[in-house]
Amino acid sequence: MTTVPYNPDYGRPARPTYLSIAYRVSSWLLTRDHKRIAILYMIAITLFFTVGGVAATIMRLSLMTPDGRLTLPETYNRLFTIHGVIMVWFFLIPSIPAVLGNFLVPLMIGARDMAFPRLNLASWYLFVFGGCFTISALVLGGVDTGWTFYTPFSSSFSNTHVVLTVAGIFIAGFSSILTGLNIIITVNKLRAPGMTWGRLPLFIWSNYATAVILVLATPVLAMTLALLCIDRVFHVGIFDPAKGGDPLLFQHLFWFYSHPAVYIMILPAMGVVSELIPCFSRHRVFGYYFVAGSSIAIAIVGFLVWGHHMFVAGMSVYGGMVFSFLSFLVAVPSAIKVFNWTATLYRGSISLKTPMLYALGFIGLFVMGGVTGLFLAAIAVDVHVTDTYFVVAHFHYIMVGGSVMAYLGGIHFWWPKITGKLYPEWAGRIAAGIIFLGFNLTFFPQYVLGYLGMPRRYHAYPEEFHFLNVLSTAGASILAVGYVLPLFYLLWSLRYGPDAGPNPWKAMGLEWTTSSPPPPQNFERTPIIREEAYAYDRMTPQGSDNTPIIPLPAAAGGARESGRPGSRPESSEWSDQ
Amino acid sequence: MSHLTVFEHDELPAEQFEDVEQQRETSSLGMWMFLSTEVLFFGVLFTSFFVYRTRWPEAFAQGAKELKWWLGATNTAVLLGSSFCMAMAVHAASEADDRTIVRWLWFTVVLGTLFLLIKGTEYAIEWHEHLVPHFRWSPVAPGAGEPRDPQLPLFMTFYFVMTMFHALHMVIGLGVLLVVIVLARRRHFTREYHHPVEVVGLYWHFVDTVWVFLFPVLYLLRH
Amino acid sequence: MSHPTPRIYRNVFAALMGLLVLTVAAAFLPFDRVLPTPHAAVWARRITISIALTIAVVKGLLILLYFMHVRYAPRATWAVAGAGFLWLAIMLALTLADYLTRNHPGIPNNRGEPRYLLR
Amino acid sequence: MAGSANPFRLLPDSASGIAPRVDALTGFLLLATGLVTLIVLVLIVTFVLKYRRRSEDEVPPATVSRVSLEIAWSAIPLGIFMLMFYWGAALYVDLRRPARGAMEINVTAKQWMWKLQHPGGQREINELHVPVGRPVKLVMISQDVIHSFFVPAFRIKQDVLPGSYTMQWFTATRAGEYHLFCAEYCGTMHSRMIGRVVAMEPAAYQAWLAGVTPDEPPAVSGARLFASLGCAQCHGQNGPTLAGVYGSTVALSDGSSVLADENYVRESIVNAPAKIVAGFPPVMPSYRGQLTDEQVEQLVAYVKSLGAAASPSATRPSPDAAVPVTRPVGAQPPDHRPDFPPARNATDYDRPAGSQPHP
Repeated sequence: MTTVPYNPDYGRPARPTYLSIAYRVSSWLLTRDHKRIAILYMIAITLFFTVGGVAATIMRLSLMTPDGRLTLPETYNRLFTIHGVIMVWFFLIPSIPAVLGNFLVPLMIGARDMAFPRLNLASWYLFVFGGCFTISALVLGGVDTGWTFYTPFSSSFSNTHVVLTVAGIFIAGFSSILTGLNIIITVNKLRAPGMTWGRLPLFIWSNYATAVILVLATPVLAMTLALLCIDRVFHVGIFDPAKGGDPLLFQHLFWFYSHPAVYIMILPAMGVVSELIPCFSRHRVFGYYFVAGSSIAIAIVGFLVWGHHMFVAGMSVYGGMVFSFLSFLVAVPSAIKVFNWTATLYRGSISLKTPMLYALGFIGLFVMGGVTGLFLAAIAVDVHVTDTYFVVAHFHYIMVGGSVMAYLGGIHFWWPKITGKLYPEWAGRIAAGIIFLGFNLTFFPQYVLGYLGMPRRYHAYPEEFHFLNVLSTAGASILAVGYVLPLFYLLWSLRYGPDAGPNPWKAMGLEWTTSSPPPPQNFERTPIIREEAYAYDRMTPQGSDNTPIIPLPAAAGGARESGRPGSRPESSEWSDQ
Repeated sequence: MSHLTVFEHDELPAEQFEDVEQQRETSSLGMWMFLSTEVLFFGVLFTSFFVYRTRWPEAFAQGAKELKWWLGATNTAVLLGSSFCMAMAVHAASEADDRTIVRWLWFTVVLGTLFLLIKGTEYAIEWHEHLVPHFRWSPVAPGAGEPRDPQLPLFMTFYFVMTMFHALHMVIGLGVLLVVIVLARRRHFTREYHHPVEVVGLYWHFVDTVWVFLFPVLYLLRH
Repeated sequence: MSHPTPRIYRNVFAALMGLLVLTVAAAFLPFDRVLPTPHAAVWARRITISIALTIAVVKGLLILLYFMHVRYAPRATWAVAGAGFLWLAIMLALTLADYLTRNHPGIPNNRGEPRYLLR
Repeated sequence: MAGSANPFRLLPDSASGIAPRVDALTGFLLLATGLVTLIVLVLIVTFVLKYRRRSEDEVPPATVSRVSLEIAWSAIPLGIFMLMFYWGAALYVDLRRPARGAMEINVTAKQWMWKLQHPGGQREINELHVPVGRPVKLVMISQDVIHSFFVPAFRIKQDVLPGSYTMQWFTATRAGEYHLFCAEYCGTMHSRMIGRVVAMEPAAYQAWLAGVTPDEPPAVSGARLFASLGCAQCHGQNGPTLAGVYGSTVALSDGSSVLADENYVRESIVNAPAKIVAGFPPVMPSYRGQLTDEQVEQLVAYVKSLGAAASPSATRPSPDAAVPVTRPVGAQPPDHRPDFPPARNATDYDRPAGSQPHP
């Protein structure tokens, strides 16, 4: 006699999920559900990624010839500026915190929603409103100052749409502050009972550290850009040396934000990898407290090191040494993380599904990107390689090789939870392979170009750099193909993909204990957590019929003990929203 | 939870909170996070001010002498007074005594407006004395006064940027205070549920703290 | 007690007013004429700025602790309030570290000669 | 560009004294980080192959987190990083401390061209001829935006700021023609703002120097300007004497002491009230806006030619601010420092020739 496994939903009408609860456009544009806001963000940043990617492709094509015949110098300058601005502020910074973070933070800590859902929606509208400013600046003629807006070029000499672009970034900055504020308050205040700080998944730890940076660094950028606009419009000489100002002050204030900003881009990626590695090696993370602690350490020490962008800019010798010393300190937590991931793989049962391919690709590329950071921290080498393609290769290895790979890995890993559908595994693996190959072919030659001395932001270059640039352009075309593939098969899976059960990867974590896609209020009953974050070693062998391999936390049945007076009575039926 | 009207008072906290106490703590922590961003927002101005003060000490000392310290002092007193009234309003809110809440809030708004008026007259005096860089500036004090330091426009730029950003925050604060007065008049607050008044109080006290630092840095560093 | 009483508010307000008068008075002390050292102007500048800033910090703390109830708030509020000002201190310290050591004659080497580093 | 045609080279030419030392540090960094990267990649590949998942229900043994291992792989990298920091910083100090008697060349960066002037007055556009083996110090200023003087073969780079002089120095060791790039984005033709640095044997350099019709040396035109502007009235008698001031340490009226380099002289001319010498009333008018950068450079050259201290470190730091310190080189040091041997000539304080750290 076949035993029918107990199915809590047997006999009840299919529960509506956060997708099937309402279909009107206003239910999407006026939603306060963190899951829908995450999807709105995903759509917005995919569009911005396309714009930035097109700009990058044209740049690479123009660099195929030493004299850059494809584009005029003015066009090339506008291309690399808009590529930088869009990719940094409108793709990388919101990519993981706003998409995966918004979707997963409440799910992973057992909350119903973010602490301030209305602010969360306002954050998306600010993001799109800021994006409109920047895209309108691009359409009206672009801006040619580089994404760093160095004065006095941006404040007195550039006659392009600087103020319009800067206004767009100023507004998008508030969107970042609101996202960061939401994540911090949610993790502080809305954790399910039993979810102590030591049991938080590492994705939450890294998004918490990122949120701290988002909240504490972005206002400095907002005011710095405001001062730039005041100086540009009224010529009062805040940064204009002819009137007593100092261009270096702008660089100090800009990099005080922009270096922590690169940690905003990489920390959530580390969080995603800290989730993927344990799941696909079925191992508890090696040294949980050290990996969590290193996220916080990166967030704090990251604020002390901005001077290494200005070693040759005219800073004093002693100032340079102070920043060089601190820059070497900030490299230690990243090293700890990489060693801990590698140790997690030891004696695990590793399955190379697509998310794991992206995670392993991340470790490889992040290590190569990170160690070249040491070259840039040693001042004597930095004098030679700063402002060359060595720096371009360094930050692309970390941002594209690290952050974008981890973002794609996270999208593939949580796609069943977000959409309830499984994507075709073979297509995912091919795309991951193409991206890894194309990426290395694009950016490794740029390390050599950089040490040979080819400066960055050059529209035309001497003849001897020609071969390596052609190699890099070839790699860029492969990378472009690699990025387009996931778009197709993921959208295809929406319609034709098989239904994914609550836990297709047999992963640990609160988000896998609820149905996929989850109901509007995330959990039928607020779960109670009784064990550590990655209890893979307590998994029980399970039948093959896809029933959840892990014992459901007692939440499924347990009532809440600690109901405080005036607290919400347990609402068994969900509320329409 | 479909709120029928925006201000409909209900015992239940917003649907994502366990209970009212948690919602109160969360909203004040949220406001404190926002105030930290404001600290850094003004911090950039203070950092730039001190950097340029180390480069041009004489110009910044002469600038401090140009400003009317007694106007600044009265403004500080006015703002401290309004902060005191705000604190009394928050205390009254915790006792759910609607009439006194409205009375103290009105005092706060009046003192806040007085601050802006005094600031306005100060700007008018500076406009009259040709001290506004880029718009109306003369290298020599009007009426055959002694020549001004070539770097004085830089000091005046920081004076105007810092005080105008502060005034902007004052105006926002006054607007929110008026909303809270409307709420209080409709007996919206109870002994448990009065955290909107507290949150606005936090914001108002912070704006006062910014001025507490702005006043000595701009007006009193006369050497 | 979880909340300060009106009496505490009145005392704090009086203290703030007193400190206001104190800081204005301190700004007019003639340090540059009184100090014995030949560089009176510089020391006067340093003393007035330190007095003005300490009094401002004391006033700010009074407002923070009593008017904004930080003294009676949970530890999380202390951390958040402290973080803002700590990060401001980081920005000030490291930026001025660069500006104050520019054109510095340099740490003398073992024979007492300054190193004369370029900028 | 000699030897640069072949596209498969990995290292640029090494043609300055500092270049081999920078390449040595880069080599060490490459070795250390390459080793660690290799170890991590090999470990990952072996783990993935050795412990691949056999069956869907396989539950591997639990990981045991060992704190000792954690401490090890954070302390050891920290130690290696400190070594890298020290090596980089030490090399940086040598990069920023010019050798004695360097030949000073005025560089002016303008939007999308380099203008250079030799001490003898010869002017060059986008080209710099330097003798091999002789230290060359570049005194650079920009007339509009921030540029950056970058010669890959010499491993030197320094941003050129519009408001004040920035300086860098090098010693060419191999004759040849090398690239000169502008490394800081400066506008539309940023990629056209390039040139070449020609290092020549001293004999060939002298021949080239003779062949160029020199302009009036900056010091001479500076002297003419000095007289015409009436600077001599103050700086002749009661004002601070300018003989031997360049390169010495000047005590200012606010008690701090500053090295009298080009920036100090420029600052005193353009923003006069900024740095007043101790013991003198602040009466010097500010010439900002009245002098072009060219004229300021000539005045600076003139001040330098007034019996400049043989080397920046020739005169000792001023022991007491009350006594005006601007005295000619070699003058008797104040007697209350008996332990310090009196300097009879400028080179007394130079390091013995042998120990000269040949950069």
